[in-house]
Amino acid sequence: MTEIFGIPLQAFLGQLMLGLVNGAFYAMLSLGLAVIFGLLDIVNFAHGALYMVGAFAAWIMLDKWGVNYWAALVLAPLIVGALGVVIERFFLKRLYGLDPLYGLLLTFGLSLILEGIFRDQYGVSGQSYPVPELLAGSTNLGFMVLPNYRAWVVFASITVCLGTWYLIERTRLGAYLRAGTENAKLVQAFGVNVPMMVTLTYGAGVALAALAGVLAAPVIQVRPVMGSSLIIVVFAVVVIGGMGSILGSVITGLLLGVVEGFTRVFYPEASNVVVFVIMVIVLMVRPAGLFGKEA
Amino acid sequence: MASNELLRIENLHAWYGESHVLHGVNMSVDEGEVVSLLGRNGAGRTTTLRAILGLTGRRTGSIRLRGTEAIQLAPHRIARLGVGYCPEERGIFSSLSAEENLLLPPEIAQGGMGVAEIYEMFPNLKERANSPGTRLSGGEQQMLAVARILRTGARLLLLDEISEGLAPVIVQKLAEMIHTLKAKGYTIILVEQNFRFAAPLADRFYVMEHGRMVREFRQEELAANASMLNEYLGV
Amino acid sequence: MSAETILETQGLTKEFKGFVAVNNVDLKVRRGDIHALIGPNGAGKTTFFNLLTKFLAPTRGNILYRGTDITHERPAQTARRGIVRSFQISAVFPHLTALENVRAALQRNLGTSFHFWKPEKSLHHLHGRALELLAAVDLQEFADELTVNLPYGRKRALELATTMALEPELMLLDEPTQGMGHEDVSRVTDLIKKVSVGRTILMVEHNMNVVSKIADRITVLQRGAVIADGPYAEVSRNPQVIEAYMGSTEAELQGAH
Amino acid sequence: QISGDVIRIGVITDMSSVYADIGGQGSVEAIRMAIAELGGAIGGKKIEVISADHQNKPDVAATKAREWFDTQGVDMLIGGTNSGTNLAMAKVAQEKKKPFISVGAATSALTNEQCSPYTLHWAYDTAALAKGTGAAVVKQGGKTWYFLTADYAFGHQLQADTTKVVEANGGKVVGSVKAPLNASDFSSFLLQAQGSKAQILGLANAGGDTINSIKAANEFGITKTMKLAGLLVFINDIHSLGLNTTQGMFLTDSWYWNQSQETRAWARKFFDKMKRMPSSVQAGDYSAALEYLNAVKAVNSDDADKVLGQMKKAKFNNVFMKNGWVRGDGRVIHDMYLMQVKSPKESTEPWDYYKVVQVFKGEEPWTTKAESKCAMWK
Amino acid sequence: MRTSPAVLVTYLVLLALAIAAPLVGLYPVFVMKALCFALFACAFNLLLGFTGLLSFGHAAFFGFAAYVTGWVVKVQAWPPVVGILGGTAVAALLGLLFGLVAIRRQGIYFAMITLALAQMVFFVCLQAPFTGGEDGLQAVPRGTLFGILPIANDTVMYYVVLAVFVACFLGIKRIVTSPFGQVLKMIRENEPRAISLGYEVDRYKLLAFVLSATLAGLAGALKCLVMGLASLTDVDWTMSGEVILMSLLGGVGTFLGPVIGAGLVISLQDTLADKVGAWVTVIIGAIFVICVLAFRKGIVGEILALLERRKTRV
Ligand SMILES: Nc1ncnc2c1ncn2[C@@H]1O[C@H](COP(=O)(O)OP(=O)(O)OP(=O)(O)O)[C@@H](O)[C@H]1O
Ligand SMILES: Nc1ncnc2c1ncn2[C@@H]1O[C@H](COP(=O)(O)OP(=O)(O)OP(=O)(O)O)[C@@H](O)[C@H]1O
Ligand SMILES: [Mg+2]
Ligand SMILES: [Mg+2]
Repeated sequence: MTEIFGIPLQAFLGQLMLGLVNGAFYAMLSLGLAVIFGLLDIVNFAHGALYMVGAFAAWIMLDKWGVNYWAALVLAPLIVGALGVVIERFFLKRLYGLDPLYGLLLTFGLSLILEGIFRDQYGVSGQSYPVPELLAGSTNLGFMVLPNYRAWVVFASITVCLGTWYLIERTRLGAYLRAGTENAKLVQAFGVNVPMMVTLTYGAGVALAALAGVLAAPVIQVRPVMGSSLIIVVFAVVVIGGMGSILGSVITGLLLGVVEGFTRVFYPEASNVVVFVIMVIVLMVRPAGLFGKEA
Repeated sequence: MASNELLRIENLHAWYGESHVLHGVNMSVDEGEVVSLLGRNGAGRTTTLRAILGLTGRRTGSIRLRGTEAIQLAPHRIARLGVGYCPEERGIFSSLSAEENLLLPPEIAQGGMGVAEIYEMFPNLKERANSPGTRLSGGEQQMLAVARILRTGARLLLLDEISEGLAPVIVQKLAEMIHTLKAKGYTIILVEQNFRFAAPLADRFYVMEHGRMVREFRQEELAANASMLNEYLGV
Repeated sequence: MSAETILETQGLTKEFKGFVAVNNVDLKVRRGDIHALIGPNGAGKTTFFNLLTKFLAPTRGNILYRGTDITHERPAQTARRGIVRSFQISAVFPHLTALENVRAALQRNLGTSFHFWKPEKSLHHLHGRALELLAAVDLQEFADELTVNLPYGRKRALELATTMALEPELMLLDEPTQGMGHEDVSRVTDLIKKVSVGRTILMVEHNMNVVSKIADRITVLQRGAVIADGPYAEVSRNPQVIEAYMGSTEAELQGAH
Repeated sequence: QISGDVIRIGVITDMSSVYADIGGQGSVEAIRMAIAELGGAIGGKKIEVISADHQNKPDVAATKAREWFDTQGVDMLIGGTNSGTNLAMAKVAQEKKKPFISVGAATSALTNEQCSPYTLHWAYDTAALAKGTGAAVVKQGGKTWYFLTADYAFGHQLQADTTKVVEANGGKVVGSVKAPLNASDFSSFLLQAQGSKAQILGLANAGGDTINSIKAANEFGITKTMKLAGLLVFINDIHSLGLNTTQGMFLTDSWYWNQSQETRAWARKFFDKMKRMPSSVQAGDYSAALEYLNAVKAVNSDDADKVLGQMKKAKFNNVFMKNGWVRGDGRVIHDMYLMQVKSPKESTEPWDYYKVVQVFKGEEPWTTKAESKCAMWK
Repeated sequence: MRTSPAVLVTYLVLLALAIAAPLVGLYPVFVMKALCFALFACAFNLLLGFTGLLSFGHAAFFGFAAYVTGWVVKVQAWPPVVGILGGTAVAALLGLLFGLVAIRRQGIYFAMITLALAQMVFFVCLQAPFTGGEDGLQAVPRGTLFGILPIANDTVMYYVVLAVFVACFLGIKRIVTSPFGQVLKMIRENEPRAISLGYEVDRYKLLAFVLSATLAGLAGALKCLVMGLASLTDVDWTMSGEVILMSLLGGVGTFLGPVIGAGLVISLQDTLADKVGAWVTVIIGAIFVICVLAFRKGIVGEILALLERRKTRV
């Protein structure tokens, strides 16, 4: 049988698919992070926690009120987005102009709070969220059996990423955002309500995280630590992609997902660390990241 | 007189961090007037403009726009009272194309110029429409900076050093433009190094020194004040 | 030209993503001069300084200091060669006392700066010299004042004292009178004149009074390029300079009536 | 002579994490049931139980144990789930010369390389699990194995022990992949397993990891090409997976609530309190506490050596085991059961999940003296 | 920098309390643990507080040193002193390594790189044969110090730890006030200016980083002997977060701050862990938020500021 890097072709393709699935999550999460960092200059440590909250929101809605997956796909991001607005208004607002490290520490604290609350409510062991009927079952791709739901995840997240990219690169609002990252004061001097825009951007950014959470719910166990175990990796993704670079973080996300997938084949134990190795190497060579603008 | 008074500034103080830059500025501008602020580098003219829009650090005193007290308002609220600002450093956005830069400022009132009209005024901008903002030549950037606030329908234009670093021919063009705008009834505050540029355009002149208005005179008093300008502008 | 040239730049150029901030500048600074660098805002003066002091790497061109090419040295090396700069926005250590600020500069030549086991006392013998320097800019009564609490003008003076502490051969002053009131301006002007003896000074200055008063030689930048170079009297009459920078002349005004 | 005039039992187990349902609060409750059976006191001396969460971190467990022995006057320590934490507690107990009964931990090292005169290993161990499930599956025709192993001491031990048994029975291990503890997604590991073309996928993991890997195996159609062998499966895992996904699976356990009148009766009492049926570990906790207290009563002292001496010559008869006894290596000897998961049809009531296919009597399932590396049992 | 009599008195009182602690029946192991973390926090604060570098990977030095010490003492059965020195030395080397990679980066990037490097160390500790993986190194014997001091005895061990801590505390104080410390202060206050005065700031930062790593390592080595084990918890990135919290809570850039902060956090975790379960995390998170929003100076910092205001008013 044909082999690539000494592994059978079909195994290779299989891992490629799975890598894409994980990459899809990285992409969506790092996208939100990048948007927030770009405009607010805040490294949003709470991102992972809010991703977790999104997943739980979906699970709770299903568990308590029987709200189905598709509704949750819309509602959860809205709820979390609203939460984000509150966070920005009450906490982050007070930190603008200060060393960005304070933003990092504050959001770190917030993530601890959120995680703690859910740990107390639901314990550490996971809650399982059923795959929606429409996407149940799986398709035999010949080289592997791909659960339909995972295919949907890749499709959905890539769509969202492209959508966001379009919004930011091709629309008027996007123009405000990009201009705002360069010179917020001047944009405000033109009559744009920049403070409001900033608040909503943060809301939107974390809504993306929540959306990723809902998408993830049926794939992995919904559990309080799901975010904190992911966030560090996503940070690495954003840094590698170049902080603030939208497209960069998306592409890097997908790439690293795949890289990680292959690492699982050659040296499974290392799959959790390969991202950081890459990060250090990249930063040694390109301090501003792969797609980042040199200062 | 006070009836068509558009802007009145009283005892305006402004700070950049620790340094106290404006020490009680008083001035007023009438509807349709072109007023020029003269003074040396560092006199505080730019700061005056920035203070009107609330872009400096701390500021105190009183700024009335058509009777509305603006000293407490956020910059975007002030802008929406009909103020357009062309900053000294031009403030062209590198991540936006020239056209995006032009279309960036939201319309804040009726009666702004149409894009076609603007392109007619500055043909070069039309040519460079799709290239990144900061790739434009200094002159083109300057035109862009002015042009983009003409779209918005703002009636009070704060223009800071718009002739700075531009080839004489373009300066000439800008002079014509200001004439046209004046004819259209715009109100303009002109901050200029280039006295030769400002002199024929302005109805009224203020001379600034160390964050204060030290002299005020009208176009027809220009000659009479020659020696004084000499002394203040150090030329 | 002459061996008297202490600093020379050859075709020095700095581009920021396509935007040319400093454009092919050939500059010669003569030893012992007070050399003024003027030009409209954004002309590239600060950038030029940043190139000389290695805070920015030039896109093209060389920097020669006393004949040796220092284009690719690290900032600190350049500083130790005796090229020291002041900043456009005042550069002091806000939460050190005035004395400690000056001492910070004196300490460098001591060579004990990596000795993390030595007590602070090992620096006290520098206080004498530090106080002298403070006295030179009449700040002695502020010696133990925290620098944040000093008025803007005093800070600039302190910065100057600190710069002098390094015994620089070439001082680069970026708008030393910026943000100062009248009296401060004249004080600092005299000060510069005072410290210029036995040194070379290259300074950016918008205030033409100051320039005309103390500058031996003037270079005018516009949009990154040199448009005039020479003694004040000559340059200030150069029509291009008037056009680009001074903006107006008596001639014009007389012409007006 | 009861130290501090109170008999204090400490239980350190997983209260919040992946094994919380298997041990957790249920264990504490089970111990309380034992205490209640002795009327809450012995010779007028009160019996107490205190509990702590080790979060599956050995350092937390060790620190807590040390503190309890030093400051709380704990007379006996019961170790809940998770091998690492139990090995750590065993060390501390040995240093402090206090009895330590490991109920929930799987690693056979507790009575093997790391055996100690103060450690009793109560419910089950990897060796027994391996002999049970491993042998049975090979006999069923599952000759070629691939292991999905939890990447820590317990997982490695379980894989090693099972490999021995498989090979001893003429089977063959074609490969294995180590997955990090609490991995969120097993799919790529499973793909590798599938690539191996082995007949049997041996799950050398526990709790949440087992659940997730079985789920993913179904999702990716692995179960169509391979048969799963859960090497450590608790009834709670079956409960949360449902019979549809698990029916027909073989597993080995030390106890099952639905075996006899007696077990059912006790289980119902437990159910009334915890709203779920007891796991074998929880039943084990009950019996461990009970037998310890009986010993205390017998020697009328809570002195470690006296009580342990008594326990080592006693015969245990309780709801958890019949004719149980302590072997020289600290291994508590009792029957083990090979069970098969019922199909939804076969199941007559909630929690009715197993049918017992084979009983391993007395010493049969456990490590033999020949195999043992326990110094004090030579 | 001169210590005022008031401060001096505070130090003496605290020292007296520390010496008396075991006699008044405080559980020595707990206090030792607290002291180890206090030292860890002080080491971290030397970097954040007195150099202005936020490292998000300090757990690596703390935890890895613990492993090395454990391995030397338990597996190699060498004397405890060798273990402690070994652990500390390795931490120093690790610090040099981290520093060389990270030091040129600023702010967020610096934090992220240190974090990434620390994750690699975590990976090594998880996989390397000598660390015992998930179980960590257990039952590390204390043995006898210099072959005479029976540190297996908690009380003896306690005074040894206390002595080491006090020595390091004074050491850090010295470092900060030394000529080197002066340069660090300049860098923190105005880095471009320090450069223009001719200081190779990167080298100073590097030395500061190595010193900090070394002391963090010493703290880890001690903790390993005190608790008798080295485990993954000590190399986990959340540990890096905790040490930040300790410094932040007590007061970044103050000497006593990290000590107070460490004491509070440790006792908080110790007392609350069993009572409120997961709420510990919530509470700690809340403290983080409050510190950042309400008092960035931290407890000690705020007190000092208060006294300062008093002085100026009088
Ligand atoms: N961001 C700033 N921080 C501190 N001081 C500033 C800042 N911007 C300007 N200043 C100071 O405020 C004073 C007034 O500056 P301003 O820009 O208003 O001068 P100006 O009259 O516009 O002259 P020009 O525009 O020709 O430089 C100057 O002394 C300048 O140094
Ligand atoms: N980091 C940078 N990136 C992009 N452009 C820059 C950068 N720094 C400076 N510039 C541009 O380079 C030009 C020269 O800047 P510089 O600060 O040297 O002017 P200057 O002569 O010092 O002006 P001023 O008199 O106001 O100080 C300006 O147009 C400025 O916008
Ligand atoms: Mg100006
Ligand atoms: Mg400048």
